[in-house]
Amino acid sequence: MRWVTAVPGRRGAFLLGAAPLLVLALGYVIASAARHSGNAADKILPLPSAMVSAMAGLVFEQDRLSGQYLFWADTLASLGRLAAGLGIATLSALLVGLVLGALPRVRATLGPLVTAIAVIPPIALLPILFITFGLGETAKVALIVIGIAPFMIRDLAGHIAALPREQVIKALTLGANSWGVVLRVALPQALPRLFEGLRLSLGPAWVFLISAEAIAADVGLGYRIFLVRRYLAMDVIIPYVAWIALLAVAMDLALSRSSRRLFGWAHGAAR
Amino acid sequence: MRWVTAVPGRRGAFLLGAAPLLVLALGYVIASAARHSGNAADKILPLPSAMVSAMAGLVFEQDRLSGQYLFWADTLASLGRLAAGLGIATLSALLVGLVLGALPRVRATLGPLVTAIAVIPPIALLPILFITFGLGETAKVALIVIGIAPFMIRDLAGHIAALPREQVIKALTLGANSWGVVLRVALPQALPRLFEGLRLSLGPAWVFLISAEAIAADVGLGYRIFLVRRYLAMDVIIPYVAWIALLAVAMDLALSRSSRRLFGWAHGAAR
Amino acid sequence: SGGEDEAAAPRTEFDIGWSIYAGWMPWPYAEQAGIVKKWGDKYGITMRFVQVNDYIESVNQYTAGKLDGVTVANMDALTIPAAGGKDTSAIILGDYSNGNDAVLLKGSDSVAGIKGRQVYLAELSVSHYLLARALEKNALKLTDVKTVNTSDADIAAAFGAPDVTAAVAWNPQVTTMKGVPGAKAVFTSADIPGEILDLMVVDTKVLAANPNLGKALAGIWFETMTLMAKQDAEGAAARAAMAKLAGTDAQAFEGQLATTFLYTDPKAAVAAMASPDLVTTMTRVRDFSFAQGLFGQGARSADAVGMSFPGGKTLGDKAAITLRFDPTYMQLAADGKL
Amino acid sequence: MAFLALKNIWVEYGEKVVLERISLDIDEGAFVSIIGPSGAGKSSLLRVILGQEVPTRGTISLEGAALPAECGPDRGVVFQRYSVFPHLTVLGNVLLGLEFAAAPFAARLFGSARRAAIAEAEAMLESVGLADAKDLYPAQMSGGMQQRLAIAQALIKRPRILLLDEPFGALDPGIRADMHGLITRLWREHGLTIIMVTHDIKEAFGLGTRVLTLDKRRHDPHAPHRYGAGVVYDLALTRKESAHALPPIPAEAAGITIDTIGNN
Amino acid sequence: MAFLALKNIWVEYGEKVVLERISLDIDEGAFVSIIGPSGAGKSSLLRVILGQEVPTRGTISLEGAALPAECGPDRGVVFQRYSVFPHLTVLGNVLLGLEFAAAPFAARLFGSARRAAIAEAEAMLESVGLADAKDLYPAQMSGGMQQRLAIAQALIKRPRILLLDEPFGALDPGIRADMHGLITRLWREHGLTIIMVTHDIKEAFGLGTRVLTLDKRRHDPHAPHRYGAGVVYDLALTRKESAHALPPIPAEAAGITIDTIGNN
Ligand SMILES: Nc1ncnc2c1ncn2[C@@H]1O[C@H](COP(=O)(O)OP(=O)(O)OP(=O)(O)O)[C@@H](O)[C@H]1O
Ligand SMILES: Nc1ncnc2c1ncn2[C@@H]1O[C@H](COP(=O)(O)OP(=O)(O)OP(=O)(O)O)[C@@H](O)[C@H]1O
Ligand SMILES: [Mg+2]
Ligand SMILES: [Mg+2]
Repeated sequence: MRWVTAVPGRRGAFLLGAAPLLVLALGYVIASAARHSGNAADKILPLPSAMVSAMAGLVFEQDRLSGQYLFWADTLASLGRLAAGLGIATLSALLVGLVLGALPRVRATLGPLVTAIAVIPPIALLPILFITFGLGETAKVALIVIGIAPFMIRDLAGHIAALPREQVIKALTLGANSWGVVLRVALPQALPRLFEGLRLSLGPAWVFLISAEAIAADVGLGYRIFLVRRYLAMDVIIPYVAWIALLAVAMDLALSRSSRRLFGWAHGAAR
Repeated sequence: MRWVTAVPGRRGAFLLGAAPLLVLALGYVIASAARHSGNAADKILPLPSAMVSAMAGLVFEQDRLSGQYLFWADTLASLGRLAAGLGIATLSALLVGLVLGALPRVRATLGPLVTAIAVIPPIALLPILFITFGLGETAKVALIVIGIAPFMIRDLAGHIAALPREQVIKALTLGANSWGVVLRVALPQALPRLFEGLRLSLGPAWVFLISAEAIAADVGLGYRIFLVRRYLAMDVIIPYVAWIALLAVAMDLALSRSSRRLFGWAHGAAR
Repeated sequence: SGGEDEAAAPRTEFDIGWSIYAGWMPWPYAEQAGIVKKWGDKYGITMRFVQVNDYIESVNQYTAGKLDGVTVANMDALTIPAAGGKDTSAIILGDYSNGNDAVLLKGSDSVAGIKGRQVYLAELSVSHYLLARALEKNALKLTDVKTVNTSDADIAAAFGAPDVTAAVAWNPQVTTMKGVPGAKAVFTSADIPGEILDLMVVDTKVLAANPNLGKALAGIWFETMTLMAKQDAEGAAARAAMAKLAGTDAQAFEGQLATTFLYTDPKAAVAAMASPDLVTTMTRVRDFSFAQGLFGQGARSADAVGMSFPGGKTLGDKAAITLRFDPTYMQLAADGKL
Repeated sequence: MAFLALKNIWVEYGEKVVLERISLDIDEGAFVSIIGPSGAGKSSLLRVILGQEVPTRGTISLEGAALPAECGPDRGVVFQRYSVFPHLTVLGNVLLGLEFAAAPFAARLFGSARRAAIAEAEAMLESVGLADAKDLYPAQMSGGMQQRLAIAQALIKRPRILLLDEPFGALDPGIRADMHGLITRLWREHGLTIIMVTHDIKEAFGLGTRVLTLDKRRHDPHAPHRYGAGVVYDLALTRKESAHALPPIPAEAAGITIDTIGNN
Repeated sequence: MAFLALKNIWVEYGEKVVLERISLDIDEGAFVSIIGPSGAGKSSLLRVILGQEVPTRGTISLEGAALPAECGPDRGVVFQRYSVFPHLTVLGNVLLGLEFAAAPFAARLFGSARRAAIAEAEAMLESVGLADAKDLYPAQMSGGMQQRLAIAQALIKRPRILLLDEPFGALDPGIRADMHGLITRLWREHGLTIIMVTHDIKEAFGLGTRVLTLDKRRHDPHAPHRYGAGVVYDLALTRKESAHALPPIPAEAAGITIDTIGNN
């Protein structure tokens, strides 16, 4: 079969996809061993054994002071913030992106504003952000929302604006008013793209979550990473990062599966 | 005219788009004046006059130590890094995204890896980046590339993979091999999307640039912002952020104009 | 965002910011161990200790009025809130850095070797001050080196990179950085004892309206000091808990404490604050800060910011005193009147 | 006063003149067939009447009042590249028009109103031969099935003016004859005004009460874009009693278009 | 041994059986017309022969060897929803096939090779009546013009097997007759094997050397998806001397499809 048409089966795809990840892991182990043969106390690329022992305490042992399993407490806290941030961002992307995409006048009015907000690096305005939202959970969620919502809005608006003009015309001849077009034509076709935009935003969302937790927090995956960074404790940081990657890839997969299930029409059936 | 079909003219669009930005500026001035009537020495929301005088020194006066006009030196340094980062990211997005999108087998192999890289927050792995790229210009450019390239790759690959299958079939019947399909069918249709992806990446690119300059730098817009943050000099930070926004919006506009000019066919002619 | 009226009014709830540093770990420990609650109950107030990972951000938030008090070094108290017009009272002198801050070089064991190098440090912070003092003491000038601004959270990792050969930092990072092959601390705060002070500062207006806050903080601090100074199992347990809060182990934390001169005795702390040495130190600090432009664009001289010291001494603009070294509450502790 | 009146309509795309000096009066209840060579501007004319495009020059009026340049339920359409909503099933596509009409705010029907609408939609699907396919999405249907769906979608609204752009192009003769019957019946029963573009001359004469031929009146081989098409023949036919009994094609009419081969 | 042999082909989409038990032997140089009701599976059959889809069951062989389930330049196609490359001009679309053939690596031609290819492409555009439109992009063309472009694109390659799915559906009678002439000429000159789906019975009999009718052999009204379509009529015609002189349509053939109205 040709390269452009050969689609590997389920098992083949799994094996192919796993290969580079395994190669990467192997490469790490070799690099780490090499560094350790030079300097046995190297902290930058810890050996897998060191990571296991460092993580064991966080995963399986209750913290004496707080009585929590730190790793799980961190995970829960971060996931909670992430869910809130992604939820709000998605909702606002849907609302704003939809009208922006479907109504040219609104696009003309708010488009430049959204672009400006999208390109302003929120981390440059952290002081204002924390002053506005306080040092609590709100600020962390707000940073995620401000970080990813403008992107999601623009992506969705672009998709809606690119829908064939014939569809709008057709809906109008079927008796729709502008609201009807938004509700029954633009909205349903926006949803699969929203899932796509959400998938693309997962990476930035984690970046902003980690940044927010680095500034002010007392629990969370990002907090722990920044806490132990002072000691260059890569034996904790690398497993934490791998865990983040695993969580994110799982979310990505879940999103892509749900989209296929919910919006089969958008994923070109067997044809 | 109906909301879904009424397209404002050029001048109308300009006026509509400027309105919310002006409202925002006005809102700021009012909030600032209110804070200053309470505390004349307020640093959080400086008055426009304070910003002007703070910036005058940076823009028009040579720095005593370095003999540079700091504002312009910062701008040049940052734009240089940004250009390098965006350039490399765009190129790699084109190369990798193209084969990923066009060749299902490659997609199966590298897709999971790219997803994993896309969701790993690079700022969590700074120590490894430091030993790989040092702390000089390379590291800053690398952070931008690592930050945005995976997103651009995924976006482009998704777009290419969604091209009608009939086009690939048609090209094959016209005698193309897989390489020909990539070169003559996928590539030209990838370019407008690449411009789109680049536009969407401008925001994240600035975020990573600012982060990189916050980590270790001696010149640059992000450097200055993080330096003066130490004494909450919002009278410098706010103009700097506004300047960043202006530069980014100008880039966005330039990209969208060039795309329309270069790829007229992709922007639906008058129909 | 406590406006002026709110700041001046009596209240019962207060937010105090802290960040990770050897000399400040007693505060979160006291909260965890119930000492904060105990003193709060005694004076009928509630104090929340808010951790801010990023030190500068904690001071910014205090300046912006989001926090009523914050842990801060003397120089930053002067250049951030005080220079920003926020009337601030330093009510607890916790310690001075006695080796916690250091200039580190790779492949050289004297300050002279720093000449011409790129020095990575958090610019305009106490590290910058330490560097200036180290150069001064070795007949060098700031222009003999090139400084590269590096965030305090990243500096340990940055020093691991081969192309970084000179850095200035504070603990706990310094301990980590000394472990880098070939690295040596060529100058530390132990060479300039008493110049880098770690304080608890609060908003003067809030304090005036709520003197109980000052009393409670002094009570908490010295009770915790007494506990952690004990050379028995109880003291060791307290120190181990602080180590854990700082994200490190007991042994490393003890090492950091060894380079921290803690004022465990309130009388000694009061004496240090009243000593003329403090005026000398602060004069040096403000001259350095002014020379670096830390008082902002508007400042015309080093006198732009006013400071007051125990016994009515002042420095700078008497009409605009915004940093007050106020030993009242430490004195109450010394007198056992809390 | 004519029902629908076009006055001196010009359509240009940039330099290129597509239609020039089109003036037409169309009576209420007319069935106008439009024929003409490929690329003459038939679809462009329909788009202008539909309100999708604004003519470069000229005015259109409906019952004496200027026709608003926007689409509404008074004008229904079947596009040449029959497009239906990809996110709705066959039934959903046909229901949509009923839902917009009955529920301007929710754009959805519930309970008995919904059941009634479904019954109506299913009857319509039955008559276009898609009863068995009502749960399919457009991507799962053949070309002809999608075209029939587009017809059903437009017909269920019974618009006053119905614009059809080669509506039966992808249908086999059997189903096509069925469609002819359906459209003639609705046209009669509801007094619709229909404007239909077709390439089938038999169909044009069989269904229409009037046949228009669009073509270039002048042609400059060195500047083919300088002249647009106009109405070159305008034939009124006597109203037929039965649309099924097709009359023989007038020889000259068939000739008209054959003359214009390669004229574009 | 037949040139192209289909053995017991089945095509199913999930539960739905579309084609069942299709066995066919097609001779080299044949011109096979396929007719049948909308939705019968004509396009599906073409897709299977093209190699775009793999049949659920059955095998296809070309000159005795199993036909690889992948598309190549031996088989050309004009899709029902005529699609051309939106990013290429008319000329670029037609040139593409020549460029792929002559420059496997660069997929572009330069210098005199390019000039020769352009001349060839322009001649082909001339014969489909698009000479004036060679610099337009597909989005700027009418439906019929796009269809002619798709035909030109496929014909310039002169593939051994040419699959046409309602290739003339959007063309007016004049241009359509021109196209008939063009395709017949190329078929004769290059000995192509052509399989064409059409709804125009006159066209099917006029052009083809063999006419196939696809339809369901059995129909269960309660489970319409259980039975697929098969070849119900397979008529070999005597080779005609001139494709332009169309023979009268056999009455029974016209009847075949009319019988199947609403059969889907
Ligand atoms: N992805 C799919 N899922 C389910 N059914 C499908 C799918 N694709 C095609 N079909 C069905 O296959 C049948 C045959 O479709 P095909 O396009 O081959 O018909 P056709 O004979 O070409 O019809 P037409 O003359 O209308 O073009 C149709 O009934 C259609 O509903
Ligand atoms: N955006 C555009 N730019 C330039 N020319 C255009 C554009 N849109 C349409 N045209 C031209 O307008 C002319 C008329 O197009 P139209 O679609 O109305 O033709 P038609 O009569 O419907 O033809 P067909 O029978 O092939 O559908 C064509 O020659 C086409 O090239
Ligand atoms: Mg048309
Ligand atoms: Mg078909």
